[in-house]
Amino acid sequence: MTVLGYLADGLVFSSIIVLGSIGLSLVYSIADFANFAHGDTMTIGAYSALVTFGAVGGLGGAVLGLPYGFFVALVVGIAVAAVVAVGTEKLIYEPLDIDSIGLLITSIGIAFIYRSVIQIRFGSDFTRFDIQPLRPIEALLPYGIRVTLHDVAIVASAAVLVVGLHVLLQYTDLGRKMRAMADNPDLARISGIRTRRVTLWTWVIGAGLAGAGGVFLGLFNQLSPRMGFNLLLVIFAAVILGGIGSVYGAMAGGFLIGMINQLTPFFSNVVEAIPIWPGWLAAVIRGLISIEYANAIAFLIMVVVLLVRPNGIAGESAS
Amino acid sequence: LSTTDDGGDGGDGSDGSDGSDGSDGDDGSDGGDGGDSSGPYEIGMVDSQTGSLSAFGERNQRGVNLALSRVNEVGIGGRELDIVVEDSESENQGGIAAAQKLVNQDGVPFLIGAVGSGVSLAIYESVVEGTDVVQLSQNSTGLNLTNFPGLLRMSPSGRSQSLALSNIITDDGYDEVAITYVNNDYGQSLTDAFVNAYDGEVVYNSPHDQEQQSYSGVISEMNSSGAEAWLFITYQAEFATMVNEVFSSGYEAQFYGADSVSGDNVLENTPEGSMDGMKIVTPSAPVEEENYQSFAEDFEAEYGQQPTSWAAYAYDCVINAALAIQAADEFTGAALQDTVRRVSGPDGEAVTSFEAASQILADGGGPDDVDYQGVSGPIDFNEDGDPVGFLQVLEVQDHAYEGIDFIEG
Amino acid sequence: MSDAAAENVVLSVDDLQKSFGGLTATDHATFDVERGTITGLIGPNGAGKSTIFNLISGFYEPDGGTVEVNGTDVTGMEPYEVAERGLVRTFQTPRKLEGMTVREAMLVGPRNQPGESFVRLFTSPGTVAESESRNLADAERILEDFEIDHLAEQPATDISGGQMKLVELARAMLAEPEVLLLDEPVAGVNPTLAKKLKSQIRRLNDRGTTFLLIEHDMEFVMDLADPIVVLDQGSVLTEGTPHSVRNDQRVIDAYLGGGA
Amino acid sequence: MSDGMTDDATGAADGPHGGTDPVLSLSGVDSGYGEVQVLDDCSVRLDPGEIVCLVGPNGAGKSTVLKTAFGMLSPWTGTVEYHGRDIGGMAPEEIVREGIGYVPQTDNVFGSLTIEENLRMGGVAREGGLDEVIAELYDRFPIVDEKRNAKARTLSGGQRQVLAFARALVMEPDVLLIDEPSAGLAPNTADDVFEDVQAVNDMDTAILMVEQNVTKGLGISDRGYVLDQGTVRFEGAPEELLADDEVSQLYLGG
Amino acid sequence: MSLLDAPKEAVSELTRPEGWVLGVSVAFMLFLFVALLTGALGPSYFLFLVGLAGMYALLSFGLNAQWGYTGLINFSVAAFFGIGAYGSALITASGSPVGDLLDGVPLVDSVLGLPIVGLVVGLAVAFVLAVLIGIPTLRLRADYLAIASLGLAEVVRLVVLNERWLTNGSAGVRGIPGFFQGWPVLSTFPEAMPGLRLVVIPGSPILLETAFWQALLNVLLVLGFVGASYFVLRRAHRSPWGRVLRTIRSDEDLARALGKNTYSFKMQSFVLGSLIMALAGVFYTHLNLYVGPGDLDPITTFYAWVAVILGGSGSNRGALFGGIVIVTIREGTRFLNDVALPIDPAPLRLLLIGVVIVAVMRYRPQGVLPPQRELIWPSAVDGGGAPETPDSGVRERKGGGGDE
Ligand SMILES: Nc1ncnc2c1ncn2[C@@H]1O[C@H](COP(=O)(O)OP(=O)(O)OP(=O)(O)O)[C@@H](O)[C@H]1O
Ligand SMILES: Nc1ncnc2c1ncn2[C@@H]1O[C@H](COP(=O)(O)OP(=O)(O)OP(=O)(O)O)[C@@H](O)[C@H]1O
Ligand SMILES: [Mg+2]
Ligand SMILES: [Mg+2]
Repeated sequence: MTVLGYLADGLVFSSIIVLGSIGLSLVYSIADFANFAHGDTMTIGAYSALVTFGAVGGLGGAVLGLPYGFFVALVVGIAVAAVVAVGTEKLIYEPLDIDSIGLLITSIGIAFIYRSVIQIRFGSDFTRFDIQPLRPIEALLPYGIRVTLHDVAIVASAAVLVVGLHVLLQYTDLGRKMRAMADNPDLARISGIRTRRVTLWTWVIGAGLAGAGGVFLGLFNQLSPRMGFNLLLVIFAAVILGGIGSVYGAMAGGFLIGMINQLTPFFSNVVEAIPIWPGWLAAVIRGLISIEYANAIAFLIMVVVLLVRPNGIAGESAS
Repeated sequence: LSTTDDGGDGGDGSDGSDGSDGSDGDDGSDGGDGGDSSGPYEIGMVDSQTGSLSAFGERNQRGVNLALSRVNEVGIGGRELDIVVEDSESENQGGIAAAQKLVNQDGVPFLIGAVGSGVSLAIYESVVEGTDVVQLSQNSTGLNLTNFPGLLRMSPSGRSQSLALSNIITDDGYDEVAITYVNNDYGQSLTDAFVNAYDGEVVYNSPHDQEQQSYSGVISEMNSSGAEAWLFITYQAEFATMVNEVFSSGYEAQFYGADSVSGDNVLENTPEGSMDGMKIVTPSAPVEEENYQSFAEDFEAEYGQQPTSWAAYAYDCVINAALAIQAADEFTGAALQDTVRRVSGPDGEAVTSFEAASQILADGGGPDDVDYQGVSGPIDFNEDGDPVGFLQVLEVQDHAYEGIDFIEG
Repeated sequence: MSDAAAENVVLSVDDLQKSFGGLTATDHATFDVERGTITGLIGPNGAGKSTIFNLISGFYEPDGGTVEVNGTDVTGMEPYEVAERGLVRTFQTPRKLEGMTVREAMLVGPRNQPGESFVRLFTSPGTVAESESRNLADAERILEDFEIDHLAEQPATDISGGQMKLVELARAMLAEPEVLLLDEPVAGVNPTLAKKLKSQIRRLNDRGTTFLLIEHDMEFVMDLADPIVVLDQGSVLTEGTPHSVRNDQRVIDAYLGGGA
Repeated sequence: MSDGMTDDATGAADGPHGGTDPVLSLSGVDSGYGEVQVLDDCSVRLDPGEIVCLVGPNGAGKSTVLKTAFGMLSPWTGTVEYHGRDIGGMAPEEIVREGIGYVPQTDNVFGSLTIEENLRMGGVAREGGLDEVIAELYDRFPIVDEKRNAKARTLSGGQRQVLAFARALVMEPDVLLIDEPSAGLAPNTADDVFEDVQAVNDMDTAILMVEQNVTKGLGISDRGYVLDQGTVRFEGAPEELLADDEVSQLYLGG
Repeated sequence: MSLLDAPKEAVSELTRPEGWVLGVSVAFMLFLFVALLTGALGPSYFLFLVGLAGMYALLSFGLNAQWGYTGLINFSVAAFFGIGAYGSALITASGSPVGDLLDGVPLVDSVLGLPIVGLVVGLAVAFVLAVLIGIPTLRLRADYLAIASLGLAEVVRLVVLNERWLTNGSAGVRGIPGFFQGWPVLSTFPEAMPGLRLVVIPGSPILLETAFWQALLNVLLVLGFVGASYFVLRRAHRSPWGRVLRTIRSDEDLARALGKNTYSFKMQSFVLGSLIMALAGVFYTHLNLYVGPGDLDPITTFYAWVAVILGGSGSNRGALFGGIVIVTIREGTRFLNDVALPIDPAPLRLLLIGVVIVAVMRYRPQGVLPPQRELIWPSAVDGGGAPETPDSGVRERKGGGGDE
């Protein structure tokens, strides 16, 4: 496989991570806690889409190898994830009177609840959308790129969502209000910002993107009650790498982590190829840069990045 | 000395782990039989109801339920069989805690468990060993279990599978193979055994973690290894992901797999033709045999799908346990230790259903007068506690499993 | 500076520079603080006074120049190392200590407490208890002097803005440093109380503590400090007695304005 | 010491002053934080066009009065009225829309936002004309203008104070509550701020202000209150308060 | 304030939640006691649960010493736990690859297999690792440690899983002796004890056999660990040392300005916490006699966090209590099985755990036993330093008249 091939794989995977990490980062900065239920929010999106797709099926024609019905399901997945998150905020988080670490613990509880409900309803076995998988796009094969139209659809949809978010944040006051609120919630209220509304919008956007990420994850791989939870650690890494609370940082962090994750075989080829001296060091490095350690490598790279930029890629420099 | 307990509630905590010595010795002091002939016999099961192996737990559960209804239709000497199922969360800690509760709290003399080989061994070493509780693992195929004769299992050791696979691959004319295995005791021990047995060259051999979102790294490395035969020793979910990725990456290879890669859910969730020609070795009773057929029929009627071997193992565990209870003089670990092997051992009349076997016992037959033939194979535990492996070779044809060969372990 | 003078200089700031991005906050600032004085540091908002405090106390790394405490070069040292050499500062915006009572927040002040060594907690608990009782008594006394003893058991975050400033000042005094850098100690403090604080500062000064004092309250600063260093746009505009500074036209223009 | 004075205080608190209806009034308010009571039967009135100054020792409850008036705290008993309407317990973000502005004592700028963004945030509740107002404010406060695109966190203490003041003006409020506007300001800048306060007042904004710089604070005010331990101890014209020996000794540092 | 010193005052001094917790705890104890006597609760199983509770208490002690005291966010509880467990297991187990690796090395050979050596090695490895992680991260922002530790947990887990030559890989380590192996008397105590049969309620005898005595030994061991840790932590927490940590937690710059070497303090707190976590691991090894890579699953970290927060951050008693609550939640929910339910009990149990966590955060947000209001070296207060100040507050002051 060529470098381009690895990069293409990385891009597809990154798209999903990015969708997850933006939402996590938004909620992190506004609601001021690390939401451990975020992964399971993705799962909710995925399963809602599964049910919807089961109902509407291959409605009408198809784009990028995906029936229209899938896009309907995607929208429903986004909506349900958002609604569930807003409901949780209203019902659970808002009435709470605790600090951020308390909220974090609460969100662990919420995550358990989401997951168990899904498992009770759908069982624990994996499943997939009823969409015929595709073969790789012929035209790209000569470059060593092996992606399908579905992969293209994932990247394109993610790009649309991310650009949409960018526009929303840039050309409406919402983004600025969010930052103001993250900075100083009391002062935000004093200035006349209706903070509850901003919080709700944050949840809608964050959870909606997570829902979309979940649907794509289901399309990319498969659905299981633990799918989102299994991705959570990686998403956290992405968010912290990007600089906590920065939406654009989360995008960059998600992109990087997704890439690194998929590029490990390439790295291991590289270390195989380059001479390292002394021998024992070569053995250690080659031992470590192997696919068994793919996740560890992602974390190590993240730590190295943070050593250089202690506040994350997009974080502001420390005083 | 004889006491009556089992007063209906689950938590009596009186029987079970007799010490090696002590006042009550090994006579029937705390057995639930005798006086109380109405309450159910209570045995325990540690299953992966949540956690990474929960899908297997679910399959087990179907087999257990089916078996329970079979047993309780007939009854064990007029009493019912009840199974307390505890969740291992697919982890050692959870498994041990579950077993602790079953053995030391519920006082079950017979423990079915667990799914993962690591968890089964952990339970054996920390809870069961040194007591006379019978432990019968439903799904563990790890090779290590062979070294623990006190730990029985219904699924044959992976060694026979590995041997069979190596023979098949060699016979198919491949002298190079690429292997990927799930990074746990099961995957690792089967792979080790395969590598030992295989005469050709293993050009790629790498573990993968469970529940990853993508294995494209692994399969692209398998592809670049140049081997034309790819061997997968992993679980269904992981394997389905890999098949899809192979398909959508456009790679071509001859697939081989160990038992855990097969299942209806794999077929359902992979594209038509993506695995055609794949060969899988799975422990099983000959599918054409009448007892398997009736099991499969019932199973389909109940759950609307083909049974998996995990359901079959769990089914056999329950039946075997029920027969052991019926054949034993009393409901104690010591007594069950004695009968558990014999009711399905090679001596005696071969029968294929609980009803038939139970009839023999009811007619005054001893444990050696029955030879229960399971739906997963003839059972016949050897001195290491492993069953006689009967292996079926499946080939995927038109996106369905077809039995093409049958190997006796 | 001459050697004789150097003896008497406890803090010396020499050609200090610091900029943030394009903005020069400290521009070749040079001045000395002599032992036993209360030196005032005044200047317009944004002149760089707090920045100089941060540079001296090790919170910022200077782009150039040196800071000496008692003749030791402390440039680039960690804040705690500077503090270990006898220089303690307060912050302009009071620091809140969550999860502590006001009394506890005070007890953080004293330096080199034996009980701050983990090992000694177990090897010599007696010494720890002794010093702790002493510190407690000191803290209690100073809280009384500052008229906030009734707040001793109040959570340190639940007090008014002015009270926070008082706690901040009182705590720094408990540290009993050789040099105390105060950043606007009486901003937001009631004038009546401010008067009393003045005498507290004077008393400590009589007992040998040297002060470097930033303050916009002219009455306070002119009364207390001599000499006074005037900072403007990051560098020293002038230096002298309160009287001379007050009548310096440049100071009036840049800082005091017509009203003073 | 305080016992002798309470009598004066209550007398001053009730009854309208000169017949005009107050724009903002707290009557008989008890209030506090959690279980802790701070204000005790506290009554403060602000008439149209007035500047009123609250003075008193640290912890007297001055900031608490402002917070209660602005909905940051709900009155436990008593009423808060704005143009005769009860606004006690209304949320601050709604009170802003009613036409009251508030400059808190601490934490009064968004550190991670630029100056420009801080001002824009001050105007989220505005219907329009935001750009014009902001341009005007830049004119009026050159200190702020110079640093438009700097993060507010990097401002010096005094610069921050000015920004906070400007932020509250973006709404062009009818009533402005200011907590210690001159704290930490250089004498000349403080003078400027007091002038600005007066200028804002000249444009018909009534101002309720807390000050520790009593001479200057009372100097520009129409009336003053002396608060101690949550209760109004004295009320009167600034000259009266400054002249009263007792008041000046106990509270004004005289 | 200790219950032992002056029980009466201690009880009357309790705040309402404390009283509430005490009440519920006593009721719960009574319930367990009755259950034990009537034979409804198996004594060996009960002791096993006590052991588990002790283990979780140790984990939450450790985390509390990091997060609760100093505000260090450590997401690698499971890793330090695992290091303690593996360190001890690899030294003592009969089937340990380390035994083969060091085969023939003279001095080492003779100490291999001794649990006390395992204990020392487990702690030593944890110590080294904590220092190594601390050096680069503790100088930086708080979140930094969080992420580095998240990474560490993954790296440790993967190393244990993949480096078979050292750890046996996924097969895990077995053949681990009990902690008291080789000790006089204690090593053979469980076997030597007679099997007892107590009949309190006729028909439900209680059997005390080898398993019980073994479990009893384990409980004694964990009580020893917990007691020692509690003693150290309590003293440290109320000392000036602990006060500096709390200052760092709230405002590190302030601590630095006051001359505290915050880096060193953070390191001490991090190492101390990590050692206690490793101690939990050591105990776990000798409780379960088997360790595998699965024991490094991050879920342990989750539970430690939940225990600390439920108990109340910064509170030692809370951490202890939190450990017990975790076991009650995790293992107590197993008894759901005994009630017939229409749905699958396993996810239901997960659901219930989730609901309990949310409910506690809702109704006791500061944790069940938040730290005492004020933490000052006890004998200094008795020594007359601190005057008896009333419960402060503005109200008090009003009655008290003038301030001058
Ligand atoms: N961390 C920082 N980053 C960027 N600029 C800064 C930073 N700290 C201070 N400045 C700038 O440096 C200049 C001097 O600030 P400083 O806080 O030292 O002023 P000051 O003299 O203390 O004023 P004040 O009396 O108002 O407190 C100001 O213009 C300020 O904006
Ligand atoms: N968040 C809070 N929680 C509890 N009590 C508080 C809180 N903030 C202030 N207090 C208490 O309320 C009383 C009044 O505080 P307030 O801030 O109103 O005083 P102030 O008159 O503004 O004082 P200053 O001049 O120091 O700003 C003080 O005794 C203070 O200790
Ligand atoms: Mg300043
Ligand atoms: Mg105030």
